[in-house]
Amino acid sequence: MSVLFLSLPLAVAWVAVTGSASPHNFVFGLALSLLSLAVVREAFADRSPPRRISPLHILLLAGLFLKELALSAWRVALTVLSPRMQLTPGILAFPLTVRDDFQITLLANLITLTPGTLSVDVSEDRRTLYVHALDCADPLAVRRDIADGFERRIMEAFG
Amino acid sequence: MMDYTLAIATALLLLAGAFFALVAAIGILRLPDLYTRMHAASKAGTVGSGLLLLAAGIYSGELAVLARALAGFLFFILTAPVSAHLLAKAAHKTGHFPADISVRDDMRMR
Amino acid sequence: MEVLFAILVGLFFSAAVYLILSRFSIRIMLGIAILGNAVNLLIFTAGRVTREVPPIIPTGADMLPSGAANPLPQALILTAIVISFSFLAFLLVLTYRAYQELGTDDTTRMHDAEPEDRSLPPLGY
Amino acid sequence: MNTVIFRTVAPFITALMLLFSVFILLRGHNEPGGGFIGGLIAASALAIYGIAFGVQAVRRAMRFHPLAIAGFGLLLSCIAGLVSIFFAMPFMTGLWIYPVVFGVEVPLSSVMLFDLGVYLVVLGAVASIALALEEREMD
Amino acid sequence: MAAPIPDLSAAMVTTPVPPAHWLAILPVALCISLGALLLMLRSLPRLQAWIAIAGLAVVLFLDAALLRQVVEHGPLTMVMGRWLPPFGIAFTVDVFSALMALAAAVAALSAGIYALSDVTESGRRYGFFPLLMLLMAGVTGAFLTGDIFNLYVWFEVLLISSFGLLILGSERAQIDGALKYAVLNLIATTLFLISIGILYASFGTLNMADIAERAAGLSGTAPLMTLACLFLLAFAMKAAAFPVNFWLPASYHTPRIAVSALFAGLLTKVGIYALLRVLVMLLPVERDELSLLISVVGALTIIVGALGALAETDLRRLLGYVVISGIGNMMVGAALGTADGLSGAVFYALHSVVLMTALYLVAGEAGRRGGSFSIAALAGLYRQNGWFAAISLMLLLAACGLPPFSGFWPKVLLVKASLDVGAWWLAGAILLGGFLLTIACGRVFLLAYWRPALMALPPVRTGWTASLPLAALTILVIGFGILPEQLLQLARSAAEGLADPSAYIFTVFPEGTIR
Amino acid sequence: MADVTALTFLALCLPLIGALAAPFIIRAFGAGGAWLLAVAPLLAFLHFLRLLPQIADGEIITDGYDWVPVLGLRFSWFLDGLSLTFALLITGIGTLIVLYAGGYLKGHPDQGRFFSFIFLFMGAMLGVVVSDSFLMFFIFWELTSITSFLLIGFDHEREAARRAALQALVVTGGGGLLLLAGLLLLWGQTGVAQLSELLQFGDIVRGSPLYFATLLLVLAGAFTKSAQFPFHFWLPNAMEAPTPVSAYLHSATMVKAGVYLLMRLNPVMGATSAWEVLLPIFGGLTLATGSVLAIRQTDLKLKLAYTTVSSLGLLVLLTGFGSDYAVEAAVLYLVAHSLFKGALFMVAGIIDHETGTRNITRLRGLRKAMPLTFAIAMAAAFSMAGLPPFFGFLAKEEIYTALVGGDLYSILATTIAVFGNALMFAIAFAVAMRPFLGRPVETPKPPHEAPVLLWLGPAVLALAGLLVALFSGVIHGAISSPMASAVAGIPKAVSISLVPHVGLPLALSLLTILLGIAVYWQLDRSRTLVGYLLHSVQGPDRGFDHVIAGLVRFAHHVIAIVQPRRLDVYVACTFLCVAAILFVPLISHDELPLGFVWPADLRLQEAGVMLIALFGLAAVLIARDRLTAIVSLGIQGFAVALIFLLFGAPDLAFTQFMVETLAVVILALVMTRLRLSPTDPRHGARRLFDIALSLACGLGFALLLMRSTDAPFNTALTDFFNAHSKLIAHGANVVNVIIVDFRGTDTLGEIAVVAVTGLAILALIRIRGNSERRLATNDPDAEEA
Amino acid sequence: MITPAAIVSTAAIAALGILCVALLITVWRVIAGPSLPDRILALDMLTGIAIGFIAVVAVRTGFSLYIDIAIALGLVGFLATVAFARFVLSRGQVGDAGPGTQRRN
Ligand code: NA
Ligand code: NA
Repeated sequence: MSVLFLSLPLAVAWVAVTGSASPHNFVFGLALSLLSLAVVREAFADRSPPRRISPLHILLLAGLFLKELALSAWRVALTVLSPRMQLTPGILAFPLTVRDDFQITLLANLITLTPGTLSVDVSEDRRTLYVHALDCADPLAVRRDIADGFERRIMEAFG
Repeated sequence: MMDYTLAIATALLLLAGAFFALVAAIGILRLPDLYTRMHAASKAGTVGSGLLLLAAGIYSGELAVLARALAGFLFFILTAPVSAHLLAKAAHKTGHFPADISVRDDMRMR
Repeated sequence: MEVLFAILVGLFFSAAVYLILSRFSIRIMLGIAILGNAVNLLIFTAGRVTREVPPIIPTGADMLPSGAANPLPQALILTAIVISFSFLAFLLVLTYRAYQELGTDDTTRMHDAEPEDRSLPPLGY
Repeated sequence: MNTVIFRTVAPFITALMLLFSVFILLRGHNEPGGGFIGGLIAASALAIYGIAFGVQAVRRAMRFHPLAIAGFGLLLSCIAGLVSIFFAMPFMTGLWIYPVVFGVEVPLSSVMLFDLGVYLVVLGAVASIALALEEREMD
Repeated sequence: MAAPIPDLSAAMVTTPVPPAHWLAILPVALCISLGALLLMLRSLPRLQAWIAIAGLAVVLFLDAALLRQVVEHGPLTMVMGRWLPPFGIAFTVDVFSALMALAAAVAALSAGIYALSDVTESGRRYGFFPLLMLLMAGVTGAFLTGDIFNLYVWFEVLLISSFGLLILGSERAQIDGALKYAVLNLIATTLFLISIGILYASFGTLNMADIAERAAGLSGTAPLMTLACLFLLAFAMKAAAFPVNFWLPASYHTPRIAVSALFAGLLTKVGIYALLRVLVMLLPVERDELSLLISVVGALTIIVGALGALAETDLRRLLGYVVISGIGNMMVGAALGTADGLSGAVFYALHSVVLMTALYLVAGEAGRRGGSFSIAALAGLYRQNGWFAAISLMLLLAACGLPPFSGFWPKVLLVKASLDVGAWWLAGAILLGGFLLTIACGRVFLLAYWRPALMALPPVRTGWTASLPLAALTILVIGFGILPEQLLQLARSAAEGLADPSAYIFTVFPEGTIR
Repeated sequence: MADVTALTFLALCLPLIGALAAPFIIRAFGAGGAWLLAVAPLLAFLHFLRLLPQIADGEIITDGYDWVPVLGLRFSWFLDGLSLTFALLITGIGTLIVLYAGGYLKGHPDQGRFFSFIFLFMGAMLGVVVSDSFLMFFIFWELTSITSFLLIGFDHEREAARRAALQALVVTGGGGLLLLAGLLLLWGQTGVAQLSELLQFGDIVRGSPLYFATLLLVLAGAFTKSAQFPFHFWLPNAMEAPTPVSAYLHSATMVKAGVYLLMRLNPVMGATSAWEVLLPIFGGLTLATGSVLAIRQTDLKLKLAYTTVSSLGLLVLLTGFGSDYAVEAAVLYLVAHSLFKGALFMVAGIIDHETGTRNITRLRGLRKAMPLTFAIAMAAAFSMAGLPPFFGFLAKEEIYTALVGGDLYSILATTIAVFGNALMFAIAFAVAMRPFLGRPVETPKPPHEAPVLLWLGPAVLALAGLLVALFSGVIHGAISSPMASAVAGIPKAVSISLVPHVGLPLALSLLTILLGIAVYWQLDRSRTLVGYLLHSVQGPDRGFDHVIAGLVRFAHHVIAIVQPRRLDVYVACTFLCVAAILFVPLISHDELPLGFVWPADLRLQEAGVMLIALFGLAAVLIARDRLTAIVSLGIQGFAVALIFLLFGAPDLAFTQFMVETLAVVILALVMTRLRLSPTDPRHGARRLFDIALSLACGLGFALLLMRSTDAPFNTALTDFFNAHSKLIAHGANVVNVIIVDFRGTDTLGEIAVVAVTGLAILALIRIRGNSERRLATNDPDAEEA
Repeated sequence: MITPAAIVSTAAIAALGILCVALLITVWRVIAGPSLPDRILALDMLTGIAIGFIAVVAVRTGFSLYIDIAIALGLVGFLATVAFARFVLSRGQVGDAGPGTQRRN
């Protein structure tokens, strides 16, 4: 089921990449998408699609992400280019609220791309995310930022 | 006029992209340990090459090319954190712990 | 420009030869990888070097504009790259298996095909 | 590499890369790409899948033995060269046909068949190598 | 798209291809196709074997038909994809190519049949027969192609296939031998490729007929002498000439006997083929200048090979040195460059393909019967089976170049050619090599065959998979020894084709073709 | 009358037919099959006998068939007095030997095989003497070596037999190779490849600057085959063969092949000072050596063998002596020797066969038990001793007639001849009388008379020795004179008869007899004396062992040096060759680059990328541990890709990126499993050497590339591809069109390489050493099967 | 008057220059290490900068086809880093020596 669900965006990507929006090309792209998804079908077999998908919140999430990404690149630039780098790095444990694999992954990746934080690992029981932070002087603040930021938005977008 | 807009946008993107790539490189050079260097690579690096791709996409003036450039950008965003995570995890697991200036390491207490 | 390329090619060859002269099969493999690149650059230079214009016929044109790079050496190199990649892959796995079976990557300590204590053949009749 | 993050992302990446490999294969004749690079990308896709889910998963995904795929590709390429025997033309002569599918003229040629063979050979062989190397790990 | 109507005749051969010309490519195409098919049928080892044997038989037939065609109608060219030469790849076959291809098919078929019982189940499952077919594709392609880069490609096909065959079994000695073999051979093919690069830089073309035509005009402007030296070194390595023969004694004795037999028959000969083709046909002026160097190398190779045969205890390694000694003889022929010298080299190559394949099969049987490959341990083979001993003795004598076996004629030609140009020392080296080999082979027969075994060896049945190829090859060795006329004529016409490639060039560029 | 050509061919083939049939006939009839087998040589003998009148009339028969026309080679025969005599001896004695062998090897499990070898030998020997073309002659010459190898080693379970066989093969085969060179030189000098034609070219051959070299080569062949000093040692050892072989090969036929060759070439190469010095010297030395050594022996066969050596020496001496009568003497002695020596060997064989020993000191008084054998022996011994009325007497008279002269040379030769003949006289009776006279002693087997198969042969030969002497006129007309004419190259008429001419020769004969009797009288003491004198002399026979063992040791050392079993040495040698092959012609043929122009318009990014490439190389080179080197490998690969990118090769860059990355991936996958020691340094001199060598190679390639790109470039191919790839081949990417269309065949080969790589790697990983254990759990092929 | 093409061209040259510097710096990190993961990270970074480099060349030459090369490089570069990470994981402890290798999966 989720294979079919995923093949549509792939077919759209095909159309975009090949640069021909003819129906033939779309059908062809769809067929190819199904084929390539068929190869990895096993990985989706035990996975149900998210219960709720909220396009609006996805857009909001994307917007937040782009903003954070730009900001983080800039912050890195500032840090790196400053003559004396003031760093208090460290790895901290972040207790996860999200449970779904997809959500965990999304969260972890978003954290990596945002300022000052980098996902290192998820615990075996999937309850803790280990995050490396450039500024670990106040771990609580970092945890709060993540929980109130991306984690909440993700739960809104993919309930 | 459109030409100039496009050209200036491209030029800016090029310079910004190159700048961020350089920043990432400098970060890799200057930052004290693997984990801090990863910050530079995964953020500035991704943004840098993303912007350069975008510049190429815009400059071509073809929608398909732009689409491809965006697809490429998206792809980096999809993969960069994963590879950073895998490398960091592997390094940590094999005893490459953060440098001494680090203030804490919750993973080590597991 | 060919002169510069020739120097570069020479340096590639030197590096490759130096590595291949090593006793250790892994370094030899690295040398062989570099050797492949050296040869590719050599063929590339052999077809003479031009800048940046790829041998791709632009939409609307029927023939390649002048000033485009020479496509033939590129085609030859493509074949050579693929072949040298294949060989490198095989050699790497061979090195690994040699290490596994013979317990070393030091080729001077590999005496299975050519045993060290070679005795004289019988001298009688 | 039994991490949640990688395992979740890997199938997406694999599917995307496979799609991209077909794209590269098909346009090789006019722009950089072609069977060899397409095959390499496809094999890379499978390698990522394999690192995430293990060798057996890739074998199931491929259905056929990778070397059988490579053999099929080689056969295909050879046949693409040999069909010209029926037209009294030498080996490897490019033959083009333009069938109309649903109103669209689709250029097909023995050359494309040849390139498809290249794609399959590279895919099969490289996948076989990667799988063989991975497999030893569980020995 | 309003493209201008292209002028096809300016780009392509527009006349239909005569069916006979397909013979130039069919052996190669068939080998590849069957190799590919066998790759797909890897899990059916029995069926595989039979397809491979039948395929090789067909290839043998095709090669024979090709030889006949070439002998009757002169060299032929098939331009791949119809593209006008020198733009497309041309397969150009003259008597030399066709002869070598045919001899290769004989060796491959023999080794293939022997492999039916020699190669183990796992060896088959992991690709003996597909590797055999692809090795043959490489060998045949190398012999038949008329394009020098394409020659390189076929070299690589046969090289990688030989790697596969060499390690089949994964024994320690095999892996050690394969490592040395692979590294040194890779250096050799790389040198070949470098030579092609330099050749391309100078000539701008890759078609051998084209190169042959242009070579005279380029001396003086292009570094042809260095180029010729590079080619010489590359092919000398491939052919295992002294002092770059290391890989052969390091590896030939390690794989299954069927594989050793195949290698002994084919691999070094491809090097010799290329040496003759490139140095004699393409760069004759440079070859002439290099003839002293090649002579010295040839003479040393003969002697070192013969000494190696004397020094070795392992029968298979001993035979490896016999191969090397033979290579020296062929090099001498190439160095002389006269009609007798070249035809001697060609004849020797053909003889060596058949003989060395047979001798390795003999070694295999000897090892199977006597339980060892060491002449220190082997004994009693004569008492055990007279026929096998007779065949062995004849083949050993043939290796020494004694009459009435096939090795005699090339030796006569080469000694005569050497004496004709006053190179008495070359003649001396050839004769001395033959003398030392006689001692070595005589000792083998004494120790392994005549010497009584400590305990009488139990009778061992020789299956048809061993006796059929052995008998056939021995008949060839005797046949060409007693009735050499046909083969001598062919060798001579091959030599003439090399020395004067006008017919070769003409098939590629018949008059009126746009250049 | 049947076609003579065909019949002669058949006669030459009869031995071969016999060889093929022998095992079957012996299996069917046992030893009695010898009667049937003897028909083959007998028919050939009769055929040659029928040609005798023609030849006696001075005719020469040359005929044959085309064989190897491309070399101007015919399967052709050349029958004159010389070759016909030999042919008759070979087939005639051959017939008798076959019968003898039938009795001698009765019940031997390999008797059939033995007959095959004997027949093969007979065919080869017949071929030697009738061949007209050089190569055919040589082929048969070597065949006699090979068959004698088989025959000497017939009793292969004894080491001595194996050693003797190898010795014969090595000595005669090696000499044969030199002979081949000699024959090819003759061919080259005269342009003719037939002996019959060569006879016309005597002056050219003798006048050639290569005459002396040719002579030495020919003599090498002849002397080894005919056991001349110092190659004489193999012949006595050849007595390891069964007695029929000794009688046939090593007295009557094969050992005379060398003499035959000298006689055959006498008209062409003879009558020069070299010829007339070398032959008598070696012949004389051989005669003396053989005679002395014969005294020393106790074994009947060995005694005879050494006298054979002497006789061969005498023959060579005569052939080279150059006087008028010498040729005639040689001819007569050759025939006589074949008859008496064959007979005596067979007698020795009979004694051995019937008593179980050949030791002369353990044999006495056999005359009662073996009267017939005694008679035969005495008849043969008379001939050997040169006593009338046997043929040997005629020969000896002629010898002395030939040698006698006033000069020092003749006196020396005569002295040696007398000395040798006297010793042979003594030995003849030592063999023929000693065992039979006196009181019988215990022998391993109780003696009794031999069966007919055994005595028939020697009886016929001994009788022949008498008959030909009695009817010497007929024989001279039919055989001696034609043969002597052939040897001399001019017509000769032999006339000597049993009626002695009083003169110096007769006196010498008497002297010989007296001396011979004296030696016979003191036989045991002479033996002791010779043994004492030669006690510490290292003969060439011992030397043979040293030579072979030394050769093997030497070869072993050489191979240890040239094949040092170390890959790094192999590689270093290879690259030394590379450096040499680059620099020598570059300098000697002035192929260095014409000039050096630094590119003026080098751009920043281009320089930068090249710099990165160099950094990448440096990174790999300086990496202290292999792991770092592996990881650094990617840098230069990427840099090369970027270079391709900047210089208009996107396809290359694309492929290079992919391949480089995948290579690194495979490296990583592989290295995951290796536990490498952390460092692997290169030290000191080795490091300097490696650096110098690698720099030299790099510089060489750079210079070569500069030079080859100096010249203007032929763009014909490139122009063609650029013009046609879109219009005709329907592709805009010219590189790809070349790959899949213009040069698609390359790509076909290339993907074959890729496919094979997959297979080879799979085999490499899956198959495990000797046990061939495969993965039990996760081998997917287990399911497929 | 500066043409649009000149603007882009200048910017592209500048970008190429900067990228070259970035590449060199990254190369330095590959060489200097000190640890294996450091080198791998630098290699990954090298791929990233190469992607940017390709994009700039695409702009300079006007051949958009280069973008696909960049994309493909991104895809395969990811594979390389994953493989290396795996290598680190199974290969061993700090210092790359000793038997301390936890064989995972
Ligand atoms: Na490469
Ligand atoms: Na390709």
